[in-house]
Amino acid sequence: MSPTPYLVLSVILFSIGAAGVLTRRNALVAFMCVELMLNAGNLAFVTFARMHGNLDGQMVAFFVMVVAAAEVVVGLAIIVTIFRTRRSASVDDASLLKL
Amino acid sequence: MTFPWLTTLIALPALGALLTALVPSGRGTLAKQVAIGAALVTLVVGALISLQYLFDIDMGVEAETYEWIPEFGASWALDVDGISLALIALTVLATPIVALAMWREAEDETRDPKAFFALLLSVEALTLTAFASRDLLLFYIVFEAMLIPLYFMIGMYGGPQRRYAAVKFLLYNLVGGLLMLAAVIGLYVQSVDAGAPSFFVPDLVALDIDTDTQRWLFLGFMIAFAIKAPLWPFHTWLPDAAAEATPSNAAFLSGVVDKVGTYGMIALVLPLFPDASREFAPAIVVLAVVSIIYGALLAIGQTDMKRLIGYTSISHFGFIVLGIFALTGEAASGATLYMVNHGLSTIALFVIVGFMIARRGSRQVGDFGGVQKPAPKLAGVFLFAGLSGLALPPLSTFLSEFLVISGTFLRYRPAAIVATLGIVLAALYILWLYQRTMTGPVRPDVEGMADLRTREAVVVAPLFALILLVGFFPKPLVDVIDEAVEPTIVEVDVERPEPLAPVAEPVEEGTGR
Amino acid sequence: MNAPTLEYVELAPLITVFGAAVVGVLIEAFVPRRLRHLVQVALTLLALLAALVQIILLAGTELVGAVGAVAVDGPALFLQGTILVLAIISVGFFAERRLEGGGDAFAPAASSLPGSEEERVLVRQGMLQTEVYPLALFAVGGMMLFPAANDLLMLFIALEVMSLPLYLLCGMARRRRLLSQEAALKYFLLGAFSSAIFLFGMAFVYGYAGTLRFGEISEALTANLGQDGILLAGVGLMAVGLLFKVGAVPFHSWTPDVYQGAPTAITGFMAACTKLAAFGAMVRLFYVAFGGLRTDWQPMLWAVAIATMLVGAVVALTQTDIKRMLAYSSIAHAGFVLTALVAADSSATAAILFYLATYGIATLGAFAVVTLVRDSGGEATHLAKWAGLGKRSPLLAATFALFLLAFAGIPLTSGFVGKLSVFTAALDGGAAPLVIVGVIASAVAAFFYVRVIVLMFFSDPAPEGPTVAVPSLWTAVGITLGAAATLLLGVVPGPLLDLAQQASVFVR
Amino acid sequence: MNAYAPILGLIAIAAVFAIGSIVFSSVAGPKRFNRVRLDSYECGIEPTPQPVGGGRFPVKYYLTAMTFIIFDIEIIFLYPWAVRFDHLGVWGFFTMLTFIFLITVPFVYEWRRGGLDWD
Amino acid sequence: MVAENTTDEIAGFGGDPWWIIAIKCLAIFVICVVLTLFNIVFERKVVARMQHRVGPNRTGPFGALQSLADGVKLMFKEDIIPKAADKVVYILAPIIAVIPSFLILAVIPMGPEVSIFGETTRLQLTDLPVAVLFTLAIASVGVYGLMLAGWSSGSTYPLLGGLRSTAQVISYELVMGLSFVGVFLFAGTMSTSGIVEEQERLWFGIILLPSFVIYLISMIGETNRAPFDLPEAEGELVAGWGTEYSSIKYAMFFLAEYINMVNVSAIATTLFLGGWRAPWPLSAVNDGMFNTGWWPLLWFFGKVILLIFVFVWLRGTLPRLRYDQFMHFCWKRLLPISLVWIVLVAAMRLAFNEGIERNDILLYGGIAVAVLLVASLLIPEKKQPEEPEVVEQAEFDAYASGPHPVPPLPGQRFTAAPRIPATSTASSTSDDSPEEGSRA
Repeated sequence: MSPTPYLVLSVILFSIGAAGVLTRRNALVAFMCVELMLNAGNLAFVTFARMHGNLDGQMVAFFVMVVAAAEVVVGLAIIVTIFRTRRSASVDDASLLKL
Repeated sequence: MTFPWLTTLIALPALGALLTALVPSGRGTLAKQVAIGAALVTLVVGALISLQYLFDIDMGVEAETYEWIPEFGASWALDVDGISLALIALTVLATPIVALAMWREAEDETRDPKAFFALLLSVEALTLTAFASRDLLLFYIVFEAMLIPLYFMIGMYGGPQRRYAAVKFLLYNLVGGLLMLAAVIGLYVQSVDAGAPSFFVPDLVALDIDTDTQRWLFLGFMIAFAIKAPLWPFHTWLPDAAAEATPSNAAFLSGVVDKVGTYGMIALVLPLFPDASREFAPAIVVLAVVSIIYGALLAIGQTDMKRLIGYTSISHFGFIVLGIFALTGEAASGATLYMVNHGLSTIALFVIVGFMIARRGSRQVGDFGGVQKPAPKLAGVFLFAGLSGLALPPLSTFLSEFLVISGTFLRYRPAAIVATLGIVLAALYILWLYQRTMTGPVRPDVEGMADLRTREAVVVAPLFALILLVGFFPKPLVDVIDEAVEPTIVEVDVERPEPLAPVAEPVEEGTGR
Repeated sequence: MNAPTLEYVELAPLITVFGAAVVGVLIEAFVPRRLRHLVQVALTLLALLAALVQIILLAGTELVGAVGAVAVDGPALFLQGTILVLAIISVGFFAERRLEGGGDAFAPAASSLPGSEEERVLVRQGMLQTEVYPLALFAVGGMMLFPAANDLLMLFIALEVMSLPLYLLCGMARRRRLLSQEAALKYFLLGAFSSAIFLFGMAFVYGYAGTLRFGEISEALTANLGQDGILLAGVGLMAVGLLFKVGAVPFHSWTPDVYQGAPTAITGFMAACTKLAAFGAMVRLFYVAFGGLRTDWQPMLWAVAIATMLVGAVVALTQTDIKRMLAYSSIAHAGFVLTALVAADSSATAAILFYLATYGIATLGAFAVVTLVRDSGGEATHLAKWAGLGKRSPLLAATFALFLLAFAGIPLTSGFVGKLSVFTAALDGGAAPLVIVGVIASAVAAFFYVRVIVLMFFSDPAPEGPTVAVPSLWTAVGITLGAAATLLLGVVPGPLLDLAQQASVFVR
Repeated sequence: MNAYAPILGLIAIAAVFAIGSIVFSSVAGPKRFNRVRLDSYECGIEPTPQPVGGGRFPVKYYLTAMTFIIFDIEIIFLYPWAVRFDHLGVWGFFTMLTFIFLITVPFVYEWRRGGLDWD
Repeated sequence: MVAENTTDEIAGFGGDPWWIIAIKCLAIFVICVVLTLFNIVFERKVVARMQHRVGPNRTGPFGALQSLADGVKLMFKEDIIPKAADKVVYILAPIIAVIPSFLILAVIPMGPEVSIFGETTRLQLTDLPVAVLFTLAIASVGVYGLMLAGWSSGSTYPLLGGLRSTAQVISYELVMGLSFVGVFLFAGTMSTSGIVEEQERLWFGIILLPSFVIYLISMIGETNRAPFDLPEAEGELVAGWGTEYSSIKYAMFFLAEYINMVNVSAIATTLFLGGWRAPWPLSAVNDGMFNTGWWPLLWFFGKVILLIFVFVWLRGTLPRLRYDQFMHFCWKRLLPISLVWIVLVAAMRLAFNEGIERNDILLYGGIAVAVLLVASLLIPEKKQPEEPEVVEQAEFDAYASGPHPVPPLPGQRFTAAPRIPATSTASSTSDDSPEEGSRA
């Protein structure tokens, strides 16, 4: 099995995620794009694990899932709080802090 | 182990500063007394140390080295040679005088005067450390650290523009200091590469540094020192600082502290970077000459007395630098002597001007006139100080100026000639200043001006005594200085030009040292 | 299968801190609200102290534990110890209750709406936010793990364990909640973004080396040197993640916002400890794992270091908020540390360790001072309000000036020795241009530090200016310690330098 | 043949069925639209339609989602552990016990602090 | 560690020729549809019987074709897309809901190897090493259908319904997932055929009874069925997420729901009830004759329909839960119980593996249970609210608002001696106002 397609897919996912974070103004969407990036990383890890024939990469994928979950929890907490306070989840509305 | 004279010398003012700071606020007079007491004790110790070198009386003063930061090979290394002795003597002498002179200066302020005196003493301690230090890192640290108390002294006590002056002073010196830091590190890295990490100056002098590196390091050090001992075009902070600081503070700043810059040139730059010094010497001589003329010309044009004296200092520093980079024994000795003498005369000038300003409440030349009528003694001491500033023989400054110019003449004849022009200009600005303020019809504002008071007389007397003493009897001092300067000049490895012989061509590439 | 073994003794400091954090969560659940604050503070301090003692006892240990995932060696222990010391002081700042009239710097319930009835009730009852302490403990644990992580996975986990609590802590300010929450949001989004990038880089490095352990990666590098771009891409992406954490340009944009918005006690903690941990991890990663790739990553870090120093120093000039100014100053300082990192010289590690320790303590002190200058709206962070502080409260102003001077690298402060050692390492490693840039940046930076001093001492106080609150023992002791350390390490840096030097050898 | 291939076939059949039905229905069904019919359904007199994707809903749902994620992760770890339980021995058991304990701690916290209360 | 088995294939699968696979696919599709049609009628009939009604009896024999007729009718109904809806998602939602529901049966073994047109094959479309995980994953995809339906309708009730169904399904999915752990512990595999294999001796539903019960409860929650049908609680939410749907799209959701019922029943059968194996006395008949050939299909579908009957039975018997009780039940009861049960099962299994005597286990287990029981006595039955609400108990003046007394609101205390209305107008609102003022 050639790993290349998987890697290419993972890079594409990563790029979509990165582009999303940089362009989307909704905090939730940006955050989901980050999750997409993490999962792209997972895919890459699993592919490489397969390539190298060891399980390290798979293991990392597991841990990354945990981390992603923790990140979701923390992120949602923050986003919901700010959403409740200012009734908007747009990153642009969060503009009290400017250079 | 013998008594650590040098450490004591430094510790005393530091301790004094601490004590002064600890005096409860509101007890201003007590604080001043403590400060002056500390300064006087330091003076006594300094005098005892001087005895050994000037008159060969063994006091047991010797080099001290204590481990400090072994990781860097830095140590608390102190030693005294002729050059540093002269400057240490100047410092310990100047401090009580200045302290006495500023007795009332910090008074009008809303602030507690004790801080002013504590800062003065801390600057004294740092300056003494700089002069006595044989460790480059130690030197650098005090070189930079003394900026902070001075900064506060200028910024907190002084004229209306003091904030601007203080910041300008600090930033100029800080930038210089940081460049020097880079060079210090560079030098240190050279020693690391040589396998013996050390900041000990003799170790560093012994290093074999290639000329290219020397050039860079030289520039780093030189710019810092040129800012400190204001050399055109790095001088612009000085007139501001001199004008805005209190008169005695200005006296201390330009009379004593700035000597660290010229001291660094002669005691560090020349021995550390002989090749680069040789290479850059002509350029620096040019700058020095420009400083002399430029400072003098601008002094003539000033209407603010303190600013005027500030510009005269730039001119005088030009002489000192000229003497150092003429790279002849006479010139270097002259320059060293000049440092002391310039200190004495500048302090005298600033202090006396300070007296006048205190009486009249204005720094403007135009606000004075005919002072010699109501206050003849004041006018007298002013004239005396002024004459010492323009190097009238037999006052002390004459000798040093003569040595510098004659020493320079051996190597850079045009520079010497132009520098001589500086003397003429000096006569012009001093005498004109005297004429404008002291002579002529008595202005109504100065009619009731008080004459020299006792405290003021006590301040001025030792200065004048020394100016006369050194003028008439310079031998011990000159001997000591010569002894120290000689190896330095040899270090630079310039063939000593024959007296009055044609200018020698720069010597072929040296073998290193 | 064989059960893996854990070196419990060597890992004890970590276990202590994490264990205490878990207990802290349970305390939140079971201890009555009135007692919680007391219990939490006591537990946190005890745990941190215990961990510190364990670290001290472990000094000199060199081993790779936890099946190769955690290194217990000089740099790790040094940084862990430093982080613990800083954290202990920080916890003191967290517990400060005199400034807000019985409250601390945190909203009594982070989730409550500002100005809501719920919040008013809590405030009236004098309720305190106690979740801060377990969160801080988790963050400290992550910070301790970060520089000790010896494989990629642990590195990533530690990064997250360190960051996640910090994101939350940022959003808990009692005053100016919106600002605080926005800071948390920004920090979180950018932080998560960077860790995703970091992860992807990790994947590539793993793909190249086929292993997660630093030591084996290093071997793989030497075995098939110069093979392909996948490795370089991986290293680059990982560097981005780490550079983000240390706030290096061009990944610095979060720093000022977060520093400004977060509760100041948290800002201090974050500024000091995160930087320590992140640089520690970076040094280990780049020296131990990617040491063989030096020639490839050095140019990149050169550029970053130069940009960081210059941008940090120059942009700080334009700031009018004291916290933002300190933020940019921290960026510039990251640049200084990077100069040594780039040098990759034998003395670099020691220099970085020393620099981080001194910078950390000064930063903590500076931010603590910021918490004390208050007006009716809470902390008065606008620079204009600091005018004449030297007249109003000379001691405080002098202390702050001392910290600023330390940042500026003026001799006789710890900052000078730090800068000296860092620049020495850089020059030694042949990075002379970096040192020149560093010096220029220092000069620029000095300007804005001096500006604050001018403002404090030479300006007349505004008639309605802020007052200087009298802190309780917590803050007073913290600031005093910071100032004393800053001064002491400037005058006698020998022992700490010696320690740093002894601790500068990585176990592989 | 790959074990997943048959599933693809099934997906295809289901998709054809689902899409086909919808298309067929849209063709076959009557189309007598009017404004009222296209309005949102609501009990009130004036319909107040929610903006699509907008509207604010109780925080509890977020909280549930967060808790779910945490436990879902726990399950992810439990499954491989359970499958290989016999091979992991005592060490595996106690490791998982620790893990479950650590997951339980925040759960207890959430419980005690009212995070699980729907009011 | 090196992967021991890097292939995805399980022995006996993946070798079928394409036409067998096609037949199986079609068969599963047909089973799904037919079972749905059957179940609807079955449900209506059974519920009717329980309520002493007759149920549908017009269309076809005994009303058996009623649901088919309904389906065809829905097909020809007007297809309304509300103008507030997000069109694309609105149309996509039923498709997303329905497709996954067809997939789960793909990994369910319905019988042993049989011979179809000379080809020996298993009565299972395919099997995966992670087949159970696959079912969970597919089931969660189905949730999106409901959630998106609620979200895209652009109306309040559907949104609430969608949210509820999401919250509910994920909550119960959690418990469901935990109930599987015990099975895996014993089976040592996640492949469905492997699990059925492991139950040859004893059904997991018996040795893991708590797991089975938990699964049964959660499977009802998972499928949004009564008494857990809160997302479409007609009393509160009209029709929940389906309010805005009509015509065949509505039918799709309906279809998905009923197929899901079959799915979860099939999973229960496979994991806990021995799969296609005959129940005990029958399995012993004639050397396992009933466990070979096509017989197992009978047992399998028998068990499935039995479970469907349970669904219907519950619906006919139990009232709907309140939403908070329902969530509490999941999070505060089922979840902790599941966790404890998992630990217990694992401990027991470990003890067996380590060769500890059964008596010892019982002894120490008994002691542990006893200790726990005693400890549980020490826990106060009902905790007081941890932070007493500081609603200052306002003294209530019944006559405050006028000459007529009004009852107290929550938090107000009725004063014993009512004041004379005419004279006490000054202290009208509340008595704590001075204190309020002093605090402010």
